[in-house]
Amino acid sequence: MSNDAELGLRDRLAQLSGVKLLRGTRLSTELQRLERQLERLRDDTSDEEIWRRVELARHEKRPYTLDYVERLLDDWFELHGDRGRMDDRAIVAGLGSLDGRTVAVIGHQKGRDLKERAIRNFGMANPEGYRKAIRTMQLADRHGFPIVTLVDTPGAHPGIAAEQHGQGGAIARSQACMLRLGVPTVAVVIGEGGSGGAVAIAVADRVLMQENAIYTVISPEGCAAILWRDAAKAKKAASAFKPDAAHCLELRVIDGIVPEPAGGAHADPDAAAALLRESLIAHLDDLASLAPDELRRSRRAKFRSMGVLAHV
Amino acid sequence: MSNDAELGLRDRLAQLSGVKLLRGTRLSTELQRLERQLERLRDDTSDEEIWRRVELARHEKRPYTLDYVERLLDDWFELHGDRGRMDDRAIVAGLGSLDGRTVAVIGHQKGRDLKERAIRNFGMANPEGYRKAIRTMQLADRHGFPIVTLVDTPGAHPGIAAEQHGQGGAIARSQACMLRLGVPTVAVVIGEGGSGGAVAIAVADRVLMQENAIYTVISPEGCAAILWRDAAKAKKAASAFKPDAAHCLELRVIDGIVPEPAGGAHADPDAAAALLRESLIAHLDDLASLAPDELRRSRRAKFRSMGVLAHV
Amino acid sequence: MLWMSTPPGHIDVSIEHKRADPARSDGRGDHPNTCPTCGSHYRDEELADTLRVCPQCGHHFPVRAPERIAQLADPGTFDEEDAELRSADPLEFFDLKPYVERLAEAELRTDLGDAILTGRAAIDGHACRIAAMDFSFMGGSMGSVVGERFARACERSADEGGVVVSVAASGGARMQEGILALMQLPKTVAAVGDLQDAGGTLLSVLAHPTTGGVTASFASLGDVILAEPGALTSFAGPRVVAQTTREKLPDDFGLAESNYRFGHVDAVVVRSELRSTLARLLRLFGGAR
Amino acid sequence: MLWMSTPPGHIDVSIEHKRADPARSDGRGDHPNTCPTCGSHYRDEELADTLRVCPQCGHHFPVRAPERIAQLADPGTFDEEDAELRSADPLEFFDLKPYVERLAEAELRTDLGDAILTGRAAIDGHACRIAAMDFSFMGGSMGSVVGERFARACERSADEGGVVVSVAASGGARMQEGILALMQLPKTVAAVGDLQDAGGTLLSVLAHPTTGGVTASFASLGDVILAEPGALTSFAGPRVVAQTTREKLPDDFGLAESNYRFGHVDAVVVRSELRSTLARLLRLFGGAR
Ligand SMILES: [Zn+2]
Ligand SMILES: [Zn+2]
Repeated sequence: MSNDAELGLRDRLAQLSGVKLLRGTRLSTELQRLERQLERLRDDTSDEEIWRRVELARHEKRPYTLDYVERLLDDWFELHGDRGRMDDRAIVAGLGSLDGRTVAVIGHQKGRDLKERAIRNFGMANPEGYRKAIRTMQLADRHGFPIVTLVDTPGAHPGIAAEQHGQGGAIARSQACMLRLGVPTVAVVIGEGGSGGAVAIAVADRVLMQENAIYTVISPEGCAAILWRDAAKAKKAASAFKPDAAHCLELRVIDGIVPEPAGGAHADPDAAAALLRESLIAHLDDLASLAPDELRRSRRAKFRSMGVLAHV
Repeated sequence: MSNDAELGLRDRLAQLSGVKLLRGTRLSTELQRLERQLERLRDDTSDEEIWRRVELARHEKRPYTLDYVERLLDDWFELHGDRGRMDDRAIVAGLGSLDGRTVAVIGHQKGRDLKERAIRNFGMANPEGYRKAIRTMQLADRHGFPIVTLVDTPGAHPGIAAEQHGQGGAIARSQACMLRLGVPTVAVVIGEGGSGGAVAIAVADRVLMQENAIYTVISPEGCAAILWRDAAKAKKAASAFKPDAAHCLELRVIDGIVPEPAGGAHADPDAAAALLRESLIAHLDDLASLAPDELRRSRRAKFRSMGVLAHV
Repeated sequence: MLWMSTPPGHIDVSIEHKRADPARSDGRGDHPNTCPTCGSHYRDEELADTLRVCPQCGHHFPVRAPERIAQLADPGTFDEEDAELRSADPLEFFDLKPYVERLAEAELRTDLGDAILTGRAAIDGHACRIAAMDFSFMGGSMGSVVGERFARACERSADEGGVVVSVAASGGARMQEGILALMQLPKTVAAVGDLQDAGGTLLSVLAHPTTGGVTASFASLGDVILAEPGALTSFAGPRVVAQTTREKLPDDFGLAESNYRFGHVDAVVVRSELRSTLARLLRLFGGAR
Repeated sequence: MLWMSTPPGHIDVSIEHKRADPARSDGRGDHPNTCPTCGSHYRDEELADTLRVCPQCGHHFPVRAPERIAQLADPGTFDEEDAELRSADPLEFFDLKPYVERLAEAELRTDLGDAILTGRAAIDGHACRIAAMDFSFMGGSMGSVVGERFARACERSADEGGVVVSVAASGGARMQEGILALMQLPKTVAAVGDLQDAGGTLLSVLAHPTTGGVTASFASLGDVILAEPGALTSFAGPRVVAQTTREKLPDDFGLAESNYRFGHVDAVVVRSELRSTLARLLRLFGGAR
């Protein structure tokens, strides 16, 4: 990994060590996690390792948004509809109680069997799904509810009606909405973080990835089809653009990695949910003291600074 | 007319007389107008008179929104679309320059000939039209542009898709939007102010009616069909619910009456536009000094107070 | 069918139920306690015991405002407010009979001062205000008193950052108050705005029927919108739409289930779960940190 | 056709033009100066004189960024900013050739540092900033430099409450920068947010083609959105949509005219009126009292 990224992580470790005693167990867990992450990053992720994560991220038994919702939240109430044209089932939105605090949860939802896959459109949302997300965020903002988003989509649905109803604009406005919120927001990529359809709900104060999640500008297959005119070269594409969590952390696109049980989240969904819960609560606690303006300002500044530049 | 309404008008006259010298010609014109209005109100409006106004309000040659736009505004730029599903041609929205200041104009638009009537759907908007209005108001609010709405509709379109796309919710949200704006707003009923479809864009700091406009909770025909099971009794219905400007002013539902040339606005559209212009500028000047919070507060208070109550 | 005809091209804000006769106030069956779906007949106490849901087929019968409050509020917690308000007759409106006479008759028949009942209450221990409409008072139409009572409920709750639970059942704006009835739309919208801007919450329940001006104002502005199964919840009524468009309407036109599918309603909640659902929402909306 | 195939169910953010060869950069005809609609052929000066619009049929040819600015800005007023920024290669990306090599080639071929040119200018006497994209630089793809130049243009304008005129022409996010390219979406959205919250204005012009990540970020957030006739302005490309849905696409799928009809574009403006339209909007957005 780059020296900068390592230095950055070391910085954060040092900071966390310094305040550990003030915050108790949660921060020490966070500390251990970052140490583990640093450990992993030191062994540069191999091509095989990256592809294994792509496969795990798409594993058909991987827990989906509602699998976490039922394990994490009390008093879940699902909100439906964009108040305009439909209820897009590829995105789930609702309110629930996490560790005693009301949060809004918004997440892509894939289907487990054929029928549900059709209903959920494979987790590929239409503009109406993003509009449901937007209205849920505005509701949460008005009431001071923190927002948790769970990202798991191959991408926004490429359909005729989707374009006619403004897919691009809906994705843009969902990001604009997130960048205007005055409540704490945490986004977690729990599976596939596919392109615009993913980032639409991932513009958060803290962006995390589960250990075996991927976050991509284009699917490996799509990339391979364009660059090598051969979708079968997806593995090669994946190693070229490095969609795994470690590399996303190195590029400072994400703020942390949520560990999974051995073998991946699907091997033990309860354990995966417990690890996710711990991480969410730590980050929400961390953000709880910040004023709305400060949240907004620093969230914008974070995304404003993304990218790597050279000069002539 | 009621003593209260007369007293109210006298109050306003007295106030205006007092400040006349400070504000010059515009206010003295306003003063003359109110005096004329008072004069008219003294002769109680007859049933025949009310029906004549219903007919004038719906006159097929009556100037429509775009007829005023072209006479009142420089640099007109029409905004199109709700950014969601369609551009509803029954509502026109845009920016223009009125007397040197940029304003947003939103108005229902009827068609003059058969073809345009179909395109404009007789001025009956779908939810997408109200969503176009909402986004235009938000745009104006962000930029500090005052908003002028011109109301001229038999009512919101009663269609299958209109209901499926949320007609009621769109009308409610358009009102909620208007009640949240921090910019001056003036609404003028220039023809038919038909029910929910009209009030959707008429929740303004100043609500005016042209002399021969009507403002109704239900069309006279609809009212007659329900009460007497005979739509032909529309004239009787109109005299029962009194949709004319004088009675709306008496009930304090509107803030003033915009005079029309002799014979009605259609007899001399240029003169009608000049009178409308004068009135708009006077009211916008009046409102220009108020801070956003004050505008919002007093606008809400005005509508909050509407209605007549008894007690036991 | 619920809706009166109006000439095509003219809009009916759907003032009053065709069968406003209270003995037929469900508008569907021959007798108020005969299920219009399956034909079963019940004694009144039987239906009261099942929250006025048909035990055979699940049909949801209309619920009067006092009974609705009894179904939802913790026993003994309801404390009515603004009971003294009555409609005036600013237009001296007269159709087949004078408006003041209609008002007096409705009050005698329903024992309500107008088509809405408002007050403090608790639901599963959570303090809130309830605003329940009553379709049997002039078709649940919204005039100055409905608007005022609803607005006051919002204002008082806004002062406390509290929750208003509204249960709508209305044919729309009250024609007999003319343009002032229309003005109850922005009036109630302003009240909801003040409530929500102060951090308060509107939980909106749509019962059969919620149409016209109520759909086009406060009922559509709930932070959460629930609807009862089979409830007609549209702006224009089916007959007006059919006559204007001359198209065959879908079977579920304007019904809660359709509005759920089209994204306007968060949940269609059977009456037996309405209280627990509201209780859950009251816990959630009280739970921001 | 413009779009590469991808397997159904997978999304292509439409990185690069199939025919990115600059000699065919319009992607429609055999020769860049042959009209793909009517077949007329022109000398380059002829097209430059008609703003690159076919005098025979009105087809709008692509316009390179420097020429676009020359068409819009008052002579001599354009003052480029952030010219020194270049893309780095954080992923050490390598497909058929290394990304750094592609960048160098593109710069040599186009004489541009990246796919966008930004700076101060005046249009009809009104000061503003222009951000014009160039499709001939790697398909107008958006990487860190496009995002950064655009964001800086917004920031500088925000300080003055000013106007940014953006002319988009892009295949989407730049694959070779991986996830950092995707992050240019929220980055530019944040910049537009700062601009608009400060009272500034984004006038967004969509030229052929504006797709993928640019459509899903700043280009869709204009206070006003204009599009050129016939411009493809979609999120997903037609071929991806056709392959995924296996449906026949409408003839005007994703085109400016279609997006106007569906409510996403305020006006489709012919190139000869683009400058005067922008001038009018600059007058209007400078005219609040
Ligand atoms: Zn039954
Ligand atoms: Zn040609």
